[in-house]
Amino acid sequence: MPSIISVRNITKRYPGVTALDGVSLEIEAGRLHAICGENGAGKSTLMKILAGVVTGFEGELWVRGERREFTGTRDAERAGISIIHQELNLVEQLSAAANVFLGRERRNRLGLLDEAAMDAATALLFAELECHVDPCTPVGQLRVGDQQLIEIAKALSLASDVLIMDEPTSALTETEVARLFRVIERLRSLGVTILYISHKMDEIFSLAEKITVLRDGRLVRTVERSETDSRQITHLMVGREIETTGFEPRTAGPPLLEVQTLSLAWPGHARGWRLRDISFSLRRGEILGIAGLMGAGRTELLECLFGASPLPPEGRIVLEGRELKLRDPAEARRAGIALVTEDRKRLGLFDQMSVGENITLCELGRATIASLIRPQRERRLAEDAVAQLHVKTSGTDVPITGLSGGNQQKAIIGRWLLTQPKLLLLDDPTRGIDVAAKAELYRLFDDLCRGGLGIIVTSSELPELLTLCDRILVLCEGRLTGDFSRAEATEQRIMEAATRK
Amino acid sequence: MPQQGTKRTAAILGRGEAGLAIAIMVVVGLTIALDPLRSYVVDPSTNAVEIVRQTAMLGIFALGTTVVIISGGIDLSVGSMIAFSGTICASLLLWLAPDELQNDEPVGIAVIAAAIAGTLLAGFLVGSLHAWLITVIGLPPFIATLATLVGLRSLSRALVEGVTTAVIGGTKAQIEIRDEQFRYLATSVWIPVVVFLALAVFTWLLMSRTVVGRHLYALGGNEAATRLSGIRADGLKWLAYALGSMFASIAGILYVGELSVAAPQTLGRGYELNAIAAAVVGGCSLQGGAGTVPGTILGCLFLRVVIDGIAKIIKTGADVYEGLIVGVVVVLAVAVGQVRQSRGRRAKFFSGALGTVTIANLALLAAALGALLAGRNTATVVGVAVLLTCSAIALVERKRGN
Amino acid sequence: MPQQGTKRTAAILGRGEAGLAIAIMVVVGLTIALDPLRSYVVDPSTNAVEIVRQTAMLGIFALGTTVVIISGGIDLSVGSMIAFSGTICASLLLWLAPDELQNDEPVGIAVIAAAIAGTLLAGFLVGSLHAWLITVIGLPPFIATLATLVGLRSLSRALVEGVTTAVIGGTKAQIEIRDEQFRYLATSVWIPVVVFLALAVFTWLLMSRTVVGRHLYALGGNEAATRLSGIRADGLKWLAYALGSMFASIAGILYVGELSVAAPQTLGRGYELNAIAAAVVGGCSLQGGAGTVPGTILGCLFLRVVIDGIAKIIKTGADVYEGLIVGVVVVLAVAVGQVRQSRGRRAKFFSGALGTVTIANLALLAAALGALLAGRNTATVVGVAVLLTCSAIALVERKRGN
Amino acid sequence: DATSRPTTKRIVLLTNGDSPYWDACRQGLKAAEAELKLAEAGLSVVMDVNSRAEQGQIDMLRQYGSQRDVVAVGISAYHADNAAMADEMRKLQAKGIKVIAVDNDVNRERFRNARFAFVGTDNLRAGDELGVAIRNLRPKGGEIVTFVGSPGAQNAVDRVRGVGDGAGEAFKMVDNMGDQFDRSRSRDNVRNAITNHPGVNVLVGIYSYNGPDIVDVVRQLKRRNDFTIVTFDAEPTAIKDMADGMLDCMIVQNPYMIGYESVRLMKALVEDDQQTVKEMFPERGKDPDGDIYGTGLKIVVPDKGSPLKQDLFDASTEFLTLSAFKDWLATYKLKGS
Ligand SMILES: Nc1ncnc2c1ncn2[C@@H]1O[C@H](COP(=O)(O)OP(=O)(O)OP(=O)(O)O)[C@@H](O)[C@H]1O
Ligand SMILES: Nc1ncnc2c1ncn2[C@@H]1O[C@H](COP(=O)(O)OP(=O)(O)OP(=O)(O)O)[C@@H](O)[C@H]1O
Ligand SMILES: [Mg+2]
Ligand SMILES: [Mg+2]
Repeated sequence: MPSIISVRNITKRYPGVTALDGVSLEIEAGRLHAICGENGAGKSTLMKILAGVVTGFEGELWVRGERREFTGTRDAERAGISIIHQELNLVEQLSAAANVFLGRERRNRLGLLDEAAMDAATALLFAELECHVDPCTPVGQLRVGDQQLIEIAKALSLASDVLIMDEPTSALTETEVARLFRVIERLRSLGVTILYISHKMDEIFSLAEKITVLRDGRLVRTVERSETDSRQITHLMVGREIETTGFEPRTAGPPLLEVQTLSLAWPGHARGWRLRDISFSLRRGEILGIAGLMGAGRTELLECLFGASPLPPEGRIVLEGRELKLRDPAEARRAGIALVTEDRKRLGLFDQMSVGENITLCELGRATIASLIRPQRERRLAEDAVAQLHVKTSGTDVPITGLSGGNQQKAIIGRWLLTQPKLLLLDDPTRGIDVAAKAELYRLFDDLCRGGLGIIVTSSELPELLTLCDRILVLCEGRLTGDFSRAEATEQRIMEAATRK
Repeated sequence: MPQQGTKRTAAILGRGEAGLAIAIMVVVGLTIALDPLRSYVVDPSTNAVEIVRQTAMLGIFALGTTVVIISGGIDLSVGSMIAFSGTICASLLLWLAPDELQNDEPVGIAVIAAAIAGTLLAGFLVGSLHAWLITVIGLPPFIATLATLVGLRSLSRALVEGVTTAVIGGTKAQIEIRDEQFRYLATSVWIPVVVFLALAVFTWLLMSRTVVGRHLYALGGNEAATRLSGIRADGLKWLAYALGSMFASIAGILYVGELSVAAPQTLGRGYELNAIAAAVVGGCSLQGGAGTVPGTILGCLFLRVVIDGIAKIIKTGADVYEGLIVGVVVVLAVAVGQVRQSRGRRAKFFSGALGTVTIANLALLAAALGALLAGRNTATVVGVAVLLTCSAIALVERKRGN
Repeated sequence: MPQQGTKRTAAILGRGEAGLAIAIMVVVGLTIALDPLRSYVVDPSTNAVEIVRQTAMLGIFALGTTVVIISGGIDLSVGSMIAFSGTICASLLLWLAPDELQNDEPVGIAVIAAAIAGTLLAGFLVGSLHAWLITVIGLPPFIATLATLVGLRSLSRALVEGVTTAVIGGTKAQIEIRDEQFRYLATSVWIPVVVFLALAVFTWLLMSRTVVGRHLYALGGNEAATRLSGIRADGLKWLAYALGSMFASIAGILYVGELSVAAPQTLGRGYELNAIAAAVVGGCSLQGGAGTVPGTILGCLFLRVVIDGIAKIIKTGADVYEGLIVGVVVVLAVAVGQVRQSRGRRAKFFSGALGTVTIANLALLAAALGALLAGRNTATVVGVAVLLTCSAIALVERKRGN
Repeated sequence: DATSRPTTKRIVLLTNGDSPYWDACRQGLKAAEAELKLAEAGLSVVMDVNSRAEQGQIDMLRQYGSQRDVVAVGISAYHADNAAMADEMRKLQAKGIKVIAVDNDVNRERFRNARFAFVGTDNLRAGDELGVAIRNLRPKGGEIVTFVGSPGAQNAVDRVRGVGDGAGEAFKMVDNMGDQFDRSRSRDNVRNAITNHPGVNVLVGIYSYNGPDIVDVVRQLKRRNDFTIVTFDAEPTAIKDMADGMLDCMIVQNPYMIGYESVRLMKALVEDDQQTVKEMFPERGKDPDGDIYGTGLKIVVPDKGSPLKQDLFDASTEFLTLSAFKDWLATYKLKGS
């Protein structure tokens, strides 16, 4: 097999970290090559180098047998390499079509924008992707999943023969993922080389032909899919065994939360409501999972329980026999409810602040004497949390941005545990977090729960819910369509409930 | 305001613009109704011409501001840039034709053309300086243009002193330009208007029909994504700020023509705020990525109509109240847009302590206005009325609860 | 600027502040070196007192601006707020003690206290209005305070006219306050200084040692996350804007005392820019979430030292050049901070077309400065010098390539 | 030691604002500097243009106190009743710096001792004379609108009041429109005055640039015949306008002489030259207003067709036709006054 891209001994240093350390890698033409690694292993950085986003590195990059030095994405595109970034890179004010063709707009004879042509071409691409979005709608009005599909369409529109996908499915529903896989199959049949990054083993093993594992910026090994299994890959990624065995059953305590006929309106939308007549209950020492497709309303449900919903919801929310009318997260916090949000970067982190400041933010009052903060007290508060959650950090006053995704997540959970909540809401807490960190978080949740906390967790990965939860609720288009105990729950039955119309 | 973002290419008048157009008619209607002399009815042409001229002058530099704002920046230096360009233009005229200018003889087309060219070049240089400070040095646009806001006016004053000392002999604080040909640029209403229309059409085409314009919107909407799409953001910023400054210098030239003097101390002082206000009223978002050229034009017209209306209605000492009413009107215009957007959740206006304070606030404001415009008794009446209505609203909101 | 973000609670002087302190000493040194009369050496006390007094006056409202900027907002209305509060204070004095004031008899402590209290209340109300417009109506802070920037000054003028007509009989454009006790507030240098120090300590404790302060930083850093952390963002904003306006009204009272007149037309015009400049020079980021009180104080001192230095060195017509030099200095101060942060990648200053234009730009600027400050020949020398150095740098950069 | 080194001491003239009116004054300063040989006396004369109203003047007075080479200050008070400014003037005097009022005096009842003397013309009287001119230009009376830079400034207040008094009952002062020195606003004010006040038939420029601005708008509107246009001061543009028949009367102060005489006085004060002082202020100490040095007023009218006559005005006021006035200007190489 001829190698279309060869990476020769590439090193990339950022102030403080060495993102890549002497990585050499051969990518064979026309094959699907998966890249695995923990958070911060250097996957995205390597891909950004291939795509000409990151320049100024040591080492050589050869494409089709000739040395290339990209000065920008344009060069990479000309060399036939395009990338779907890990984060969404869309201009919300512009239409879908405008985004797809951003930077490569079609012109008409007068040299002016040819909107019609671009809309038509975009419509075609969307048809290929079986995505039903009007090319003229502003991207800002689309939901996460559709936005991700637009990114994909954008990359496809380049018709390049090397396509890099950096965690393309992290925001996609199962159906959308299946759709994407069909597209990938067709691309392969056309001989397109695909580089695929994901934290989801099942995807990797269903798609990849070759698998490369990175750890701490170094290339550990490249193996044929046929010669390996997920255990080995995770071992290579983490450098040690991690037991993902389930937990022995917990004994549920007294009732904690009672939700009755909870509904949330959705003005100006065909469906008219985001949530409809949802009733369930939660006991102390119980982990309740919420499954559902993207847009099923899991986030909204948690937002309602936390008083953070766009409109006040109808129905009753009773916490330990007291009915709550939550108008503001502050009230939820005082009532003993905590929410770890879905979008860590935008809705969780304070990246101008240190790890310590991020942790103590909500409970700073405890570090004050005569309402003045005592720095040493604050430090102790933070250090205790860091110790309890095993946050990997060089200290409590380093910038939070220096931490890996998993540890940032732990710090945020630490922030909320300081408030000594009765009810902990976790919205997709392991999104974009690597296996090792996941395992640790699972153990943490289990401990907390045994400590008498009530936990509600959503996830985009069913296996996660199945290992973690005592009970699993299923939402479909804002309605409760399933309620399984751990014993009855299987992926099969949950998916049926989640797609039931 | 995603609307603008897309409808831009579709209809010339988006929903925001339509609303603004109606608002303009309302203001004109009010003026006609409340002006005891009915001067709009009696002598429409004069008034129309005057309003159009004023709108054109404001619009010329508001267009530049619009481009900068859409591209995600801000230009606070417009007013000082007008003073600076006016100074440059006058200085060039004085330097190229000292005797003619002092003896009130025509300086000639060639000299005028040269002066104008030089002024535009100066505008381009200032714009480039902004772009350099922002893209290369990495200053926030607010700071970079704040510095030129302070610096250019001072430089202009120094320049006038220097040039007059060198050319005339005596140090002067301003340069009079009485040359009829040059002044015709502005005194002949049609030239500013035509210039404005030309620039408007140019800017409108640029922003809504060309690739560059599309990229400017993208830059304002999401700079990172724009860069990742292989678009040279720095070049775009250069263009935006260059246009901003050059449009301002065109305005500067015309102002010198209109005023027959370049007085850097006072020329164009604070005009940057008018431009920003017009753009924002016209639907520009200061976050960038949203806004339209027609919107800004309507914004300018709206402001001018309001100001002229105030003068017509209040008559004596109108300029005292102008700022107050313009402030209120800008808030209303933008607020309406805001509320329209957040149509979904029906907001509460007077909840909590802040709500209570605000009721007092509004009542006081209304009373003050009443007192100033119509005297004590009206004041109390108006104040109490506002107080009661707001309180009523507040009560309803409390009832509605959630 | 994570530095500030984290070190905030640790040391009083972060790295940025230290640099600023050095810069201040340099400026003072330069002034001593270039002032032929050595007035700093000969008569240090007078000069020191004057600079401290000026710094205190600027600092009082710059502190408020700092809180607003750190919390992620902006307050453009400070200057007009000073005019407004001055007007309110003078109006109250005139209204409570009309005869005493007109016959130059002492109005008495009680009246003065009442006037001050009323003025602070007015400041609180305006701050609340800002908070309401921003949190409830959803206006961008820039627009909300732009509106009051325009509106309050006009309202103040109207108020003066109204009050003077009502109380004195004749309409006046300003209110003179010659009462010695009241004027003592400002004429006794120590009172403004003590007030400033008190406010500084208060603000410093608030921002760096209290929960509320930490939450203000959080709000400026990431508003959405702050809300979802169960922190009441609206309350925080209310506090920030209330402080901003109330500090401005304290300054307003003192200015009336200093100037012995409340002239709303001119009082405090453009001071908001000085405050913002001081805060930014002191290390505040307009994105919010970064900045310190000591930084702002040093920023104020820096600006005042520069301005006083200019007056000492240039002497006649110094205020003509003041703006220019302040502009340049602000750019330099912020640029240094910028460059220090992006230490990692060594930037290119004069690459590409923009670079070339910029070289011309800087050379021209230098030449202009030279010409204005020292005459033709110096101009050419300086200009050419700058031209050559920049070109040299450019060449080196080209060589270095990437 | 820095003090021992010989440096020329400065005599400063601080303006109240930034207006072409001061250009002629500047020339007077220069002329005096040369003719009175200030260089030989180790003195130099400079003009500081104030641009920040009261605050600006007070800050600058403070600067003079600390700059150490200022020996005399002539100030055109932005506002006569401003106590803070009077305080600063007294502080300078306490430091041994000579202080006089120029062109705009401080309130004589309150702050007479804040300055040694006043050199200039009484704005109230000037206004009054212009009012007399208006009365005779429009015997039937009518409505007057005045246009001014800063309505709050003392000279504005006095001039407007004077015009009212001089014009008499037959006239109604319908509006006094301020433009804060914004020249496009000053034009807007004229337009609005004409549309808003149908009865107005006299337009008065209070500040030197207001006259030309009035003329400009009236010319554009082609309404010359409907208005009597008079103005303070004689800007070059205003002179041209009167030549073009667009101006009916100018009341002209003598900034050149104000500049020249104030330098003479300040030099005398610095050198303690009592004889010159006596010569300038014979009545000083005897007559309460003996500390005022009047530099005279001129009424300038078009060469032909003006109903105004010498004897209508105060004897001390000079009555000139435009061409005579131009000749006078020429003798001092002035472009305006
Ligand atoms: N622009 C940057 N500046 C500084 N450090 C960076 C930058 N980009 C990446 N890094 C660091 O380089 C390392 C590799 O980052 P990278 O994004 O490649 O990891 P990753 O494998 O993609 O992780 P994830 O699975 O979370 O996406 C991390 O330690 C990261 O903090
Ligand atoms: N069909 C839809 N159209 C437009 N917006 C939607 C739609 N469904 C959901 N949204 C909104 O888009 C955002 C993303 O929805 P989201 O997918 O988070 O719902 P979810 O059930 O919480 O799924 P997940 O938690 O996996 O993201 C939410 O704010 C939601 O309100
Ligand atoms: Mg990655
Ligand atoms: Mg969600």
